[in-house]
Amino acid sequence: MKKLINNPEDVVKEELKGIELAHPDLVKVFYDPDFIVRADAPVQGKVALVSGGGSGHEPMHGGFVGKGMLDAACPGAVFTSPTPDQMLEATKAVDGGAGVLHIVKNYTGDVMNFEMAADLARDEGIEVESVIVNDDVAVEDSTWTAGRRGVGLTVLMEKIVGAAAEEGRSLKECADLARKVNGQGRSMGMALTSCTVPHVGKPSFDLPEDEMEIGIGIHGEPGRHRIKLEPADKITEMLLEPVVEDLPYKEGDEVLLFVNSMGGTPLIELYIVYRKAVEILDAKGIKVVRNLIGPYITSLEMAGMSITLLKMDEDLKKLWDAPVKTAGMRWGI
Amino acid sequence: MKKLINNPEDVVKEELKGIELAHPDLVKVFYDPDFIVRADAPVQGKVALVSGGGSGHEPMHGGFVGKGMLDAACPGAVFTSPTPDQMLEATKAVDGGAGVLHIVKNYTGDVMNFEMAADLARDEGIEVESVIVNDDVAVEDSTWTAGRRGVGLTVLMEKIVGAAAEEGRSLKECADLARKVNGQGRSMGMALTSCTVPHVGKPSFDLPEDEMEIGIGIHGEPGRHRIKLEPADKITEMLLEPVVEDLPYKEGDEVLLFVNSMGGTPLIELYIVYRKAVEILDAKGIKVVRNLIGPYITSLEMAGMSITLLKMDEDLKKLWDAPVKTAGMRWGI
Amino acid sequence: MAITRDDVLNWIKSYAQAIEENCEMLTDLDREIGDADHGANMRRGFRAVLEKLPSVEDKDIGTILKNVGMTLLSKVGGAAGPLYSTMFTKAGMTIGAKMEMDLNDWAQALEAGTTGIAKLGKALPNDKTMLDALYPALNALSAAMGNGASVGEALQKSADAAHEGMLATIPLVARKGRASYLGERSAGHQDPGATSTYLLIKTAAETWTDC
Amino acid sequence: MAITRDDVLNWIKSYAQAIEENCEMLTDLDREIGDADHGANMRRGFRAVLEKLPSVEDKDIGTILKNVGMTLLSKVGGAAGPLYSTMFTKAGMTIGAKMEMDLNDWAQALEAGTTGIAKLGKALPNDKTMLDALYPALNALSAAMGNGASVGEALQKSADAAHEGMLATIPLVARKGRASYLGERSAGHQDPGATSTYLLIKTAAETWTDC
Ligand SMILES: Nc1ncnc2c1ncn2[C@@H]1O[C@H](COP(=O)(O)OP(=O)(O)O)[C@@H](O)[C@H]1O
Ligand SMILES: Nc1ncnc2c1ncn2[C@@H]1O[C@H](COP(=O)(O)OP(=O)(O)O)[C@@H](O)[C@H]1O
Ligand SMILES: [Mg+2]
Ligand SMILES: [Mg+2]
Ligand SMILES: [Mg+2]
Ligand SMILES: [Mg+2]
Repeated sequence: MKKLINNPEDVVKEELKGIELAHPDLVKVFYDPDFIVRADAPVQGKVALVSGGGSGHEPMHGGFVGKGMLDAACPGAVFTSPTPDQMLEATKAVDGGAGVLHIVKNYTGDVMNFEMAADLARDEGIEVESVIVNDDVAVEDSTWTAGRRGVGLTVLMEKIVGAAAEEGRSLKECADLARKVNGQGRSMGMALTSCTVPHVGKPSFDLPEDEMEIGIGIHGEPGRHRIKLEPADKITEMLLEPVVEDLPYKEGDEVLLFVNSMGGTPLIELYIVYRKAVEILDAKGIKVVRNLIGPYITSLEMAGMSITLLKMDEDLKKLWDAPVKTAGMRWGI
Repeated sequence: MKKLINNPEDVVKEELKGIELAHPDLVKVFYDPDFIVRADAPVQGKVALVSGGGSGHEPMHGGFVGKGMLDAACPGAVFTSPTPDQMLEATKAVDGGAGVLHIVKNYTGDVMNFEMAADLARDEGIEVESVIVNDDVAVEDSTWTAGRRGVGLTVLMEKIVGAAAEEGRSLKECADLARKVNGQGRSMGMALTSCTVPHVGKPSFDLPEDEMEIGIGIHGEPGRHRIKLEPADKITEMLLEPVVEDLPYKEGDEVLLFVNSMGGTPLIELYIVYRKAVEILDAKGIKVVRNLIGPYITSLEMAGMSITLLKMDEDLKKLWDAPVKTAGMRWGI
Repeated sequence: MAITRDDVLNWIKSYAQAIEENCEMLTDLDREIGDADHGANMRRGFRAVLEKLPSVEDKDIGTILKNVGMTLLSKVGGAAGPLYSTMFTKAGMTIGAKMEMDLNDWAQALEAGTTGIAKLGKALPNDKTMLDALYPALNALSAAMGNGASVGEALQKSADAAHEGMLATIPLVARKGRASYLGERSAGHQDPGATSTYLLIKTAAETWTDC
Repeated sequence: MAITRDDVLNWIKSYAQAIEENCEMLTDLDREIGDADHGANMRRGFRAVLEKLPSVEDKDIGTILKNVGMTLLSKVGGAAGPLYSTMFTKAGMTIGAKMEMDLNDWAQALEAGTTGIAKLGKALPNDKTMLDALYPALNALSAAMGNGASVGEALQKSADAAHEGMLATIPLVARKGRASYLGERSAGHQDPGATSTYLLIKTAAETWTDC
């Protein structure tokens, strides 16, 4: 295992310390239980957004705490959902009297832990709403299974709903908006290499030099199927087509196109993919009106990428463009 | 070779196409010769900044074109200096009558090609000044050799001098400022893995599972020496100490601390390194007043990182904080 | 014929040790069809439990088990955290303020824990989860008790059934938890949670064999 | 006894082919002590030269060589681009508007090219660069000419000397170019630029052997 770490058990604590030292203007970091809140929390009268999940997806979620995005993030161990006590304390720390929205990626662990935390917070008199993100079209959607994973769309939801909260929208409006975003967004991902969870010390899966995984999540899980390597254009097609067909996105639609690195794939490759994705969408009459390109929701050092589409309208465009000031995403301020 | 590319020969062209499609609000892209200029170029009366170098270091330099930073970037083939005709055309395209500053990393190829371009541009009546960046303390500084490489400091110089140009400083002032930045900045890097140049198809060097390279550049060159893996804290010390000693940075100094990913090292690890670097500097009485953490000057997908220190003063702090709007670095607008 | 508080404490400690010993194996199973953390999650949780125990070991069985549950809840995370937490909490609530329990108490506790897990996780039998070890263990336990088996025998039957249930997860296609994302590819792999649950039943049988 | 324009064109084409054939080898040498692009750089340059040639092949030797130089300048990049560009441009300027040249012209052209490279790159002998193949080639050429050798013989001596010079770069510690960053670690590896330069001299000798 080749990593810039010390003791694998200390990875998350040391990362948090780094974040605390690096961004005192943006965030405050708490330990035991671990959580990160924006520097000026609680913001009175504003709906507060809390998210969280396993570590290893940086900059998500800690890097998205700040004005215009999240009020708090709860980091779990690497690839492990955080615990209800973290979420409860974070919720209490950011509640500004207008209620708290939990943004939860649809994983069994995340959902159960956040549910418990919401119950506990409500028990303490805080108004809490929860929204589940489940945008991964690689997984079949069914009431008999755990359902679809929450992946790339999470980043877009946090930005957009963060802007809405900043604008003063109510808890219900924020939750409805988040559900609308979830309804209009779809993603799919692929891996060229596996990643290595620090305390495991070996790759989560073994992938021969000439093969790739299609339909992966963000936790180093193997994907839906394994196939021979293909050129970037073909891979882009293989991810984008199921995404487009799922909603479906249609001629005339305006979309945000998000090409995300799983961590180890450099920007130069993302632009090659982005180029092809726009070409494909163009041919379908789907118009890319906003974009995001880079490593925003990662799986440690995994090489690979995901593509997310979000159908846009005037409100979503305005909220997307609104100022945001976090370590991981910043514009307008 | 596992990469999201098509034909290795087309990597740079397809990347440029992606950048063109993604950022029409920020840049215009020209082909044959290839260069990128800011969307509103030439800016009349403003000193224009032109840089360039081999591709494979993204977001540098193309991602740094825009308001408050570069006016143009010339991308060469992967890890290969661009050619004088690119630089000449870029220089002509951005000259706003106040002269053009070439920011050149100290590599034989870059220096020679930029020198030729500067000569040709002067011949066409454009005022050109060149500044060489050579901040890499891993290489011995000597008039008998090619001298030190230009690495991480390039990013900081482009930001700071870009702000000065935006502010209306003259060509001479910008060039002097750039030389001052070069005088006050030092870097050193290391690699956990090699990278693979697309048209080569195999790693630039072979590195056993338990070894790392110390003192690498940004072109997949092997470093000054190869040693056994160490914990992140120890590696941070091994890079930071020679950097501090070289200038030297002294008690009471204020610095910008830049922890850079070589591409494949994820953010979670950079924060662990950042934390230790601050600890070391703290112990020496050197105060970190600004920072930059992330993949800004990369070597394709190489895992590894570099540390750059820049001694700050009020002017540099103000210029660093000034608004910048590029694909790779953005704040204040 | 009674399982004392000390027996319960010994069981928890011996399970904690089984987790230490099988940590890598559990993580490896989770590597195959999950995210390679089940062993590490359980170990983190039970290390914390061992640290917690001294402060509650003079309490009744119910209190001890509920404290184990609370500790797991705040230390494990993931799916296993709330699920195992529920198991211990519900079991503790069922047993209540007793200083010793009989096999019947244990059977009721186990049933309450299992039902708690099923409710929280919304999983059915054959979804390839820890329930696939728990249900058989429960059934075997009550069958053995009906047949008048000794405590040791009944617990052994229950452990054997958990073992079979664990192995029976191998061919299943997962419908719950992270393994469900793999679809058909999840078949052919043993469920990590069912494996850690088997260890739980097995250590109980081993620790209490002479009660 | 003359090297005609067609001979010069054939030399350029045969060098372009040598680059194609040795591209991987040159890149591999550059992998060891540089950035793994020398073969690719030279190939990109000489592919462009081959595309350019038809438009200038009815011109004089000087014009042809200068066009090669200009093409390399805008296609190669890196250190090799300006250096090889200078070599061809200076050689072309030295030979001038001739339709054929003799060995003396060639020797002067090669000297001008070499001097141009030395000036631009500021390298000295034994810095482990292409100069370490060029200087020996030049010296051997003029020595052979002084001894009254035939064109073929003189060119062969020059190629042999370039070959020796190339091999002699192996033990050197680089002081110029990218290999210099390696310090002592650069010793033990053959310089890629000296290798491509040897091929240049060698293809001249082979192509012009009967001139
Ligand atoms: N809905 C569920 N109901 C019951 N057990 C479940 C459910 N989902 C997952 N599990 C169990 O949890 C185990 C995985 O635990 P763990 O790896 O620690 O958590 P995570 O899946 O969050 O990484 C699975 O092997 C399975 O036995
Ligand atoms: N200053 C110099 N003078 C002469 N030749 C040089 C100099 N620097 C480098 N070279 C030659 O250039 C070769 C490298 O060319 P190439 O790999 O194409 O460019 P780069 O080093 O920019 O990647 C070296 O092997 C060496 O022979
Ligand atoms: Mg997990
Ligand atoms: Mg090069
Ligand atoms: Mg798991
Ligand atoms: Mg090279």
